[in-house]
Amino acid sequence: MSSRRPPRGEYIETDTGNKVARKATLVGTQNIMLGGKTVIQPEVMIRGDLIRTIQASSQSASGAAPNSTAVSIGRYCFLSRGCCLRPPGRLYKGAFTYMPLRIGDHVFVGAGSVVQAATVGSHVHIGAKVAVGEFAIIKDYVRILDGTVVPPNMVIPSFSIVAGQPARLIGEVPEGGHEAFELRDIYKTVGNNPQPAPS
Amino acid sequence: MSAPAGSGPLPHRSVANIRSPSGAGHGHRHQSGPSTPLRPIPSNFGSPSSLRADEEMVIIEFGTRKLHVGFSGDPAPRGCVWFGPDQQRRAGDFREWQADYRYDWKSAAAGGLWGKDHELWQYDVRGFDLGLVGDKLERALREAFTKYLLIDSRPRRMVWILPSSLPIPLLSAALDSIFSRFQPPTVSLLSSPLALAVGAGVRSALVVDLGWSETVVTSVYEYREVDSKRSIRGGRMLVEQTHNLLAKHLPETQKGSGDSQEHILSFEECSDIATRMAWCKPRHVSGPNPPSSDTLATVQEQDEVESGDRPSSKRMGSVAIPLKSSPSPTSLELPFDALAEPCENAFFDSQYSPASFDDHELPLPLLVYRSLLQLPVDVRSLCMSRIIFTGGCSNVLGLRGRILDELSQLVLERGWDPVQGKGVEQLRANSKLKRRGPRQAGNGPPGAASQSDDGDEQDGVWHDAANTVPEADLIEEQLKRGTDRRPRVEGEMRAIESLGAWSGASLVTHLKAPAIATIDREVWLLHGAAGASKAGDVDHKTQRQSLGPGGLMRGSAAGSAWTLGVWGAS
Amino acid sequence: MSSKRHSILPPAPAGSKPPIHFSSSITIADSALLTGTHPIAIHSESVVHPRARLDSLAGRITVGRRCVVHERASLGAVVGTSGRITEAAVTLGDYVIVEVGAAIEAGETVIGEGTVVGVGARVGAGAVVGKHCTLTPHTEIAAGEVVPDFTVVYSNGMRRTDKRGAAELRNKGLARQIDVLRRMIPSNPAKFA
Amino acid sequence: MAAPTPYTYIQCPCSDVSTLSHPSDPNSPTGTEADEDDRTFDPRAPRSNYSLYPLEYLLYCEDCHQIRCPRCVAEEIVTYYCPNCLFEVPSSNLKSEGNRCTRSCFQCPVCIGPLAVTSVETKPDPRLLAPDNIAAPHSGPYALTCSYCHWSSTEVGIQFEKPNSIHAQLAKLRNGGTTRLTAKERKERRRDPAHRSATTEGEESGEQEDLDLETQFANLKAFYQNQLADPNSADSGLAALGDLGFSSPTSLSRIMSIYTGGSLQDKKAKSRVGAMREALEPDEGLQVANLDESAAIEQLQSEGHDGTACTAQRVDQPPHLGEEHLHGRGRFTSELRPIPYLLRTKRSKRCPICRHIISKPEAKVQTTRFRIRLVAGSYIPSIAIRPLSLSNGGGSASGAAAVPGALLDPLRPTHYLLTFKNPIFETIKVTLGAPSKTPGRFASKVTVLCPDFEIDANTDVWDEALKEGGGGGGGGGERDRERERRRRKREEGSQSNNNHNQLEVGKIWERGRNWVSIVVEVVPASLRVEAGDGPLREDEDVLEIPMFVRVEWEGEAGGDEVGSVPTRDRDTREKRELAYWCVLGLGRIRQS
Repeated sequence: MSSRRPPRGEYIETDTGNKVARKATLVGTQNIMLGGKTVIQPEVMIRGDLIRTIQASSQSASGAAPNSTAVSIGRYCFLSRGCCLRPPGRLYKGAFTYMPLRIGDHVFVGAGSVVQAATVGSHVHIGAKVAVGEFAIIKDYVRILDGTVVPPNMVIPSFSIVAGQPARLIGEVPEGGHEAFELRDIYKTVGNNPQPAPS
Repeated sequence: MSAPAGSGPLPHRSVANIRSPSGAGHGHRHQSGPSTPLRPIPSNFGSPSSLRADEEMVIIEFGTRKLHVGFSGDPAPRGCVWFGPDQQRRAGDFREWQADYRYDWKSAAAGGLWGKDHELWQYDVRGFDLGLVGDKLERALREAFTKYLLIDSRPRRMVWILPSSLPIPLLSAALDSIFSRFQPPTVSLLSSPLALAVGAGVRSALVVDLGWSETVVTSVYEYREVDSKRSIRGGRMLVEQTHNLLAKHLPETQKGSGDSQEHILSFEECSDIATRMAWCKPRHVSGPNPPSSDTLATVQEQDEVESGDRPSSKRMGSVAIPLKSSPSPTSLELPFDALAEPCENAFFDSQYSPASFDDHELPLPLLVYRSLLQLPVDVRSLCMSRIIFTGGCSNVLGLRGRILDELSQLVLERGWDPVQGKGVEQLRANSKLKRRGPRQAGNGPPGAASQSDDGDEQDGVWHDAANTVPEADLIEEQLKRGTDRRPRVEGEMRAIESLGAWSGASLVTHLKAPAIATIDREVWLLHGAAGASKAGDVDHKTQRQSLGPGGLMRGSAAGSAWTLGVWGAS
Repeated sequence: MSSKRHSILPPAPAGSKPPIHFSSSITIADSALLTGTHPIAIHSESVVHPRARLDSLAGRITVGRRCVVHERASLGAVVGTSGRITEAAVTLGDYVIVEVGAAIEAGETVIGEGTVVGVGARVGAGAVVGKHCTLTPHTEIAAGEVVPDFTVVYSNGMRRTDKRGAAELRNKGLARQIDVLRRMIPSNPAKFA
Repeated sequence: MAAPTPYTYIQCPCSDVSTLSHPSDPNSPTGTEADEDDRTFDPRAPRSNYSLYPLEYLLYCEDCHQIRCPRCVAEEIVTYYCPNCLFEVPSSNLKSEGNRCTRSCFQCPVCIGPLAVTSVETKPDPRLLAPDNIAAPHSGPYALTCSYCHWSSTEVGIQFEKPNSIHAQLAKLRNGGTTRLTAKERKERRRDPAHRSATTEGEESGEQEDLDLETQFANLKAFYQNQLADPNSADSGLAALGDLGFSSPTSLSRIMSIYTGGSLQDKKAKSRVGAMREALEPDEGLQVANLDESAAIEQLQSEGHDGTACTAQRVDQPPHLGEEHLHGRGRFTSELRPIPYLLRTKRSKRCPICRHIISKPEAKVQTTRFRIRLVAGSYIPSIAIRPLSLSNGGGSASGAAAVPGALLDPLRPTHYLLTFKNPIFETIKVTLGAPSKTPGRFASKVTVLCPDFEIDANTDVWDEALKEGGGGGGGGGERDRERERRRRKREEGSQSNNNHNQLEVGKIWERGRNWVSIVVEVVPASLRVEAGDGPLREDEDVLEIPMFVRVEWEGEAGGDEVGSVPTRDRDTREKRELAYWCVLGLGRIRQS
């Protein structure tokens, strides 16, 4: 991580309140957008280098192009230890290209999960050891239980609870369950001077 | 959760409003005037199309292991909900989906409960929590409503298709739960054999229901259940047998504790294998061509003959069956023939002499034969050529053919009775004589039913067959004079396909014929099963008569005579 | 669970730089980890993503032509019972994709041509996976197991045969993907020499 | 999820056995007291699983001041939509088109994953090729392929000309690719006499295919209808209808006549009988069964176990109208068909008693907002459970319990901290009642040290939340202060617990703005199974405490309107009370 701050503590805390673990691997940081107040735990990996190549013959692979965002993450997201975010790739008009991965606010990604979705909405809980296949579309208020394999191109509508290999709808998020997706509190529990979780 | 909730949110759902327009509605639909008060039928299901539009009738077919649910008028149910352990968990309990979760079937199966958690109910209601039946039913129905029917909880009239042998405590438990939780204005009860007959387009039939907990043979004559016999040889036994087969072939190392009672494999796995792999050998033929072929050839494809005497030697080779629930996962190599054993043991037990069986465990061919034997001649001749196989086990490959085959063999060996026997011979000998079939069989002997009911053998029937009443002919004449002069198929052994009880009921309700019994929500909540005019003490015929009022009942105020139909009797 | 072992990779014996045989046309991120003592061979046009781990401690590692080894995939990760097998190689045929966090344990383990080892899947020591197989994410192939060609392993170990016959096309697609990756991933073979 | 402890479940009063119209049979095999008297409620009685809900599943009616659970709300459907293409489906379509997506959304019959339309010509790997580009260069034929298990509709011999409106195309296709006539086409076919004779010949040669379900149903329906409307019928169709009707007195009398010498016979009955006859041929819906399944048996032998569909796959299959009447339909994997996505719904919920809406989502499929959402969580106190570590005497035991998820030692007294948080803006009085011994086979001792207490109103936290500028949980700063306070307390506790001043009966452990913590002492039972009874059942090792909670407070008279912020001005007060059973799952007991 490139940061001017004097190294102190396990996390680098940016001006926008992001807490990025020093042990996290962010490749191609210039193509990774963080919305703020997002926690990135150690051993998290984000592949910002896999940017969109519009033309097969395009030279924009340098990634210098300003508009080329590979991974964008909203506010109050929580990327647990060892998870991996990477843009999905596919053949397009005969050529291979990666497409950006967009993640909304209050998205929790469990430990050891791999996310290659096209979009992940807001208030989404992705459990531990989940594999989200390429170009999956996950809407808001979705809960993905641990160990789920979301197949490529799957669309998961709002308020779904999915699980299984491959993922299938196993329930709906009840009306009273919306607040549980809030990640403000857990945001406070990590960082260089963490506070204990509220009971 | 109580009455105020149920009392229809929408005024037009109230009984009075439904009934009065309905009469008119029919007036329009059929160019004749409104029906005489004597004929209450339309008021039962009839409702102005306007009303139908916004409120379909929900038809539910009850099975021991699953519910079929859909709308009246559809050719098939919209959804099917199975009962299982996963359904019996608390809301929000998704453990079954956790990677590390393994359903502990052994503890669930302990105490002879192997597979019981996949059943809605057991017919033996002793020491059985009826409230639980209600709960299971409610949850299953909710799932069906939200997942398949996509309807909300506004009150809808329901039609239930039930096995006619359903014990009344179970029925009333079900009614309690549904009436208090779903507020259907009415629930109409239909017996599955009748629905099946309608679903096959016949008025009489011999319904062989190869069900889960038992096999029931019901003879339906002119839309009436004349007689019904049952045997415990059903799906459960088949699965048990499958388990025993697999357990037998497991290597010793896998057997675990020598306790023969306890199961080595999970019910889920065994039932899965049973439905996938179980098949039934054709009757192994001794001597010349099975005469059955001749009987059937007239109606059926010649294949029947082949299936009759195909050399079973062809069945070689073995099948690999993966087992996960065994102590250590393994794959079992079984000779293909072995997979026919469970079916053999469960339904035939041919190694024992017919005499050695109790009435409740008759092998199926014998069961069918007996029930045919007990029928009066005319009824029998109709039924034997309208055999409907249904129930889960009718899917076992070859089973239906085998049963029919053995049945015809039995008939050949024993005949119905001397005279009838000859008649059959002649029929076989000379196809021209077939014309005689109908007329002869048509002669309904009086009192045959009563005779046949007290299970006494050919003798009784034979006597009746002798003195036939001419008057019965009139009906046949009527038939002849009717639109269609083709005679009814009679006296031949013949199996026909039914759309199934659910579709049959869908037809019935669509045609707005009355159900056997219709129960009003208010009345039920007031009186419960006690409110029904007990038909228990009266025999079939008079009981059916009591259905007249039964038909009326819906319109009538609380307290008037109404019944639970056949179920009242059990 | 496979995922357990790939989330906490076994520590690589420090220091030892394995002898390498790289084709000139390969792409290997310099954050890839190559450890062990036995030789590591990577054939033409194959791509090794950042943080991929190739550990030849137990035996030689051979990566065929036009393979893609994704980040955190681990080839030849030392098995619990390491040392038991004297020569414990890992061999990938051509056009093999080893997805993110997949682990292929050492021990004469073979992955056939055109096979995809899904995200977080684990192939046990000495397993032989046939050609054009698909191991869906989190699949476990037990040590020594043999998976016939064109097998799809899905939903916790269920198996079926891939009847699409899309091998050609897939390989073409893979080639295109590699074209792109070569431009994206700064390659630094020299580092490992 | 229930698996990880601790957890809290609440029983909606509507499911209280005593309130149900007909209480269940007392001598249930489970032998629980639950049914005998509804005072102590057994969470392990099989019925309990149907009445217990996590707090978030419960709603609340502000007018009846009562909890509402999924079982006791009246639902109304707001929107129908396809979960795959997220298109809204007008309710009118449901009657005609049925309950599944009729566009091109299908699930894999093998693995239930989503199917993508791909061109067969250049069989592309779905993994590399997204569905939205198939339209691009190459043209048909197309197939449905699964990007997870790589199943392809070509495996069952199904291909499509067009990449869109697959549903319509599929309806005309049988597995194996043979086209199937729609009901309409069949009719025309039948009318055409030449064709008819052809088919009859066909029948002789046995090649005439059986009716498929749909057609048989249509034929039967038509047959019955024109039987009923038959002009020869002496009486109106209705009468004949009556005859079709089981149990109609007339048909009954006729039947009687056969058995009782026709005393009841009347002319009309007979004439009507004439009107109704049976279906006699396929066109009328009669289908003679072909019992020869030898072919299928051969197939079963050749294809073996792998060639057959497993239970789950068969269950997921939609009803098979297209196929001819075939027993054991969908037995082979070659008979599986792509599964059109079942539609889903958005539902609003009403209180069944007062008919007020208590939950109403916005109609648009894509929005997640709710117009009304009265969740129980904002009306009844939440209960948080935390093991309490006291390093006294058996410190090791309770210390172990302090680690969440750790096993409880049998017969080792352990303490738990129950924290009740008051969500409403009035002070509430809470009264707890718990049996001294948990019901069920393994009775653990339970002592609630402080069974009744008051919790202050929620007001301050609300302001905090507003400052925080966020809906939902909010109140961070407040929480921190509480946490500080609690940590301090804990320290004090651990120091001063030699003279148990914290564990005094009747004393609450600690209190905050709108919350109170009390201590519960449990002595877990030993799980030793007696020789007689069966093995340990699933979850029988979880220590579950049934607890009866009574909440009393004073609120404004008259139900305050839609939710969140009730008016502070307190004019007329009225006493309110809410009482319900809940279940506290503390943890699993170590099996000796």
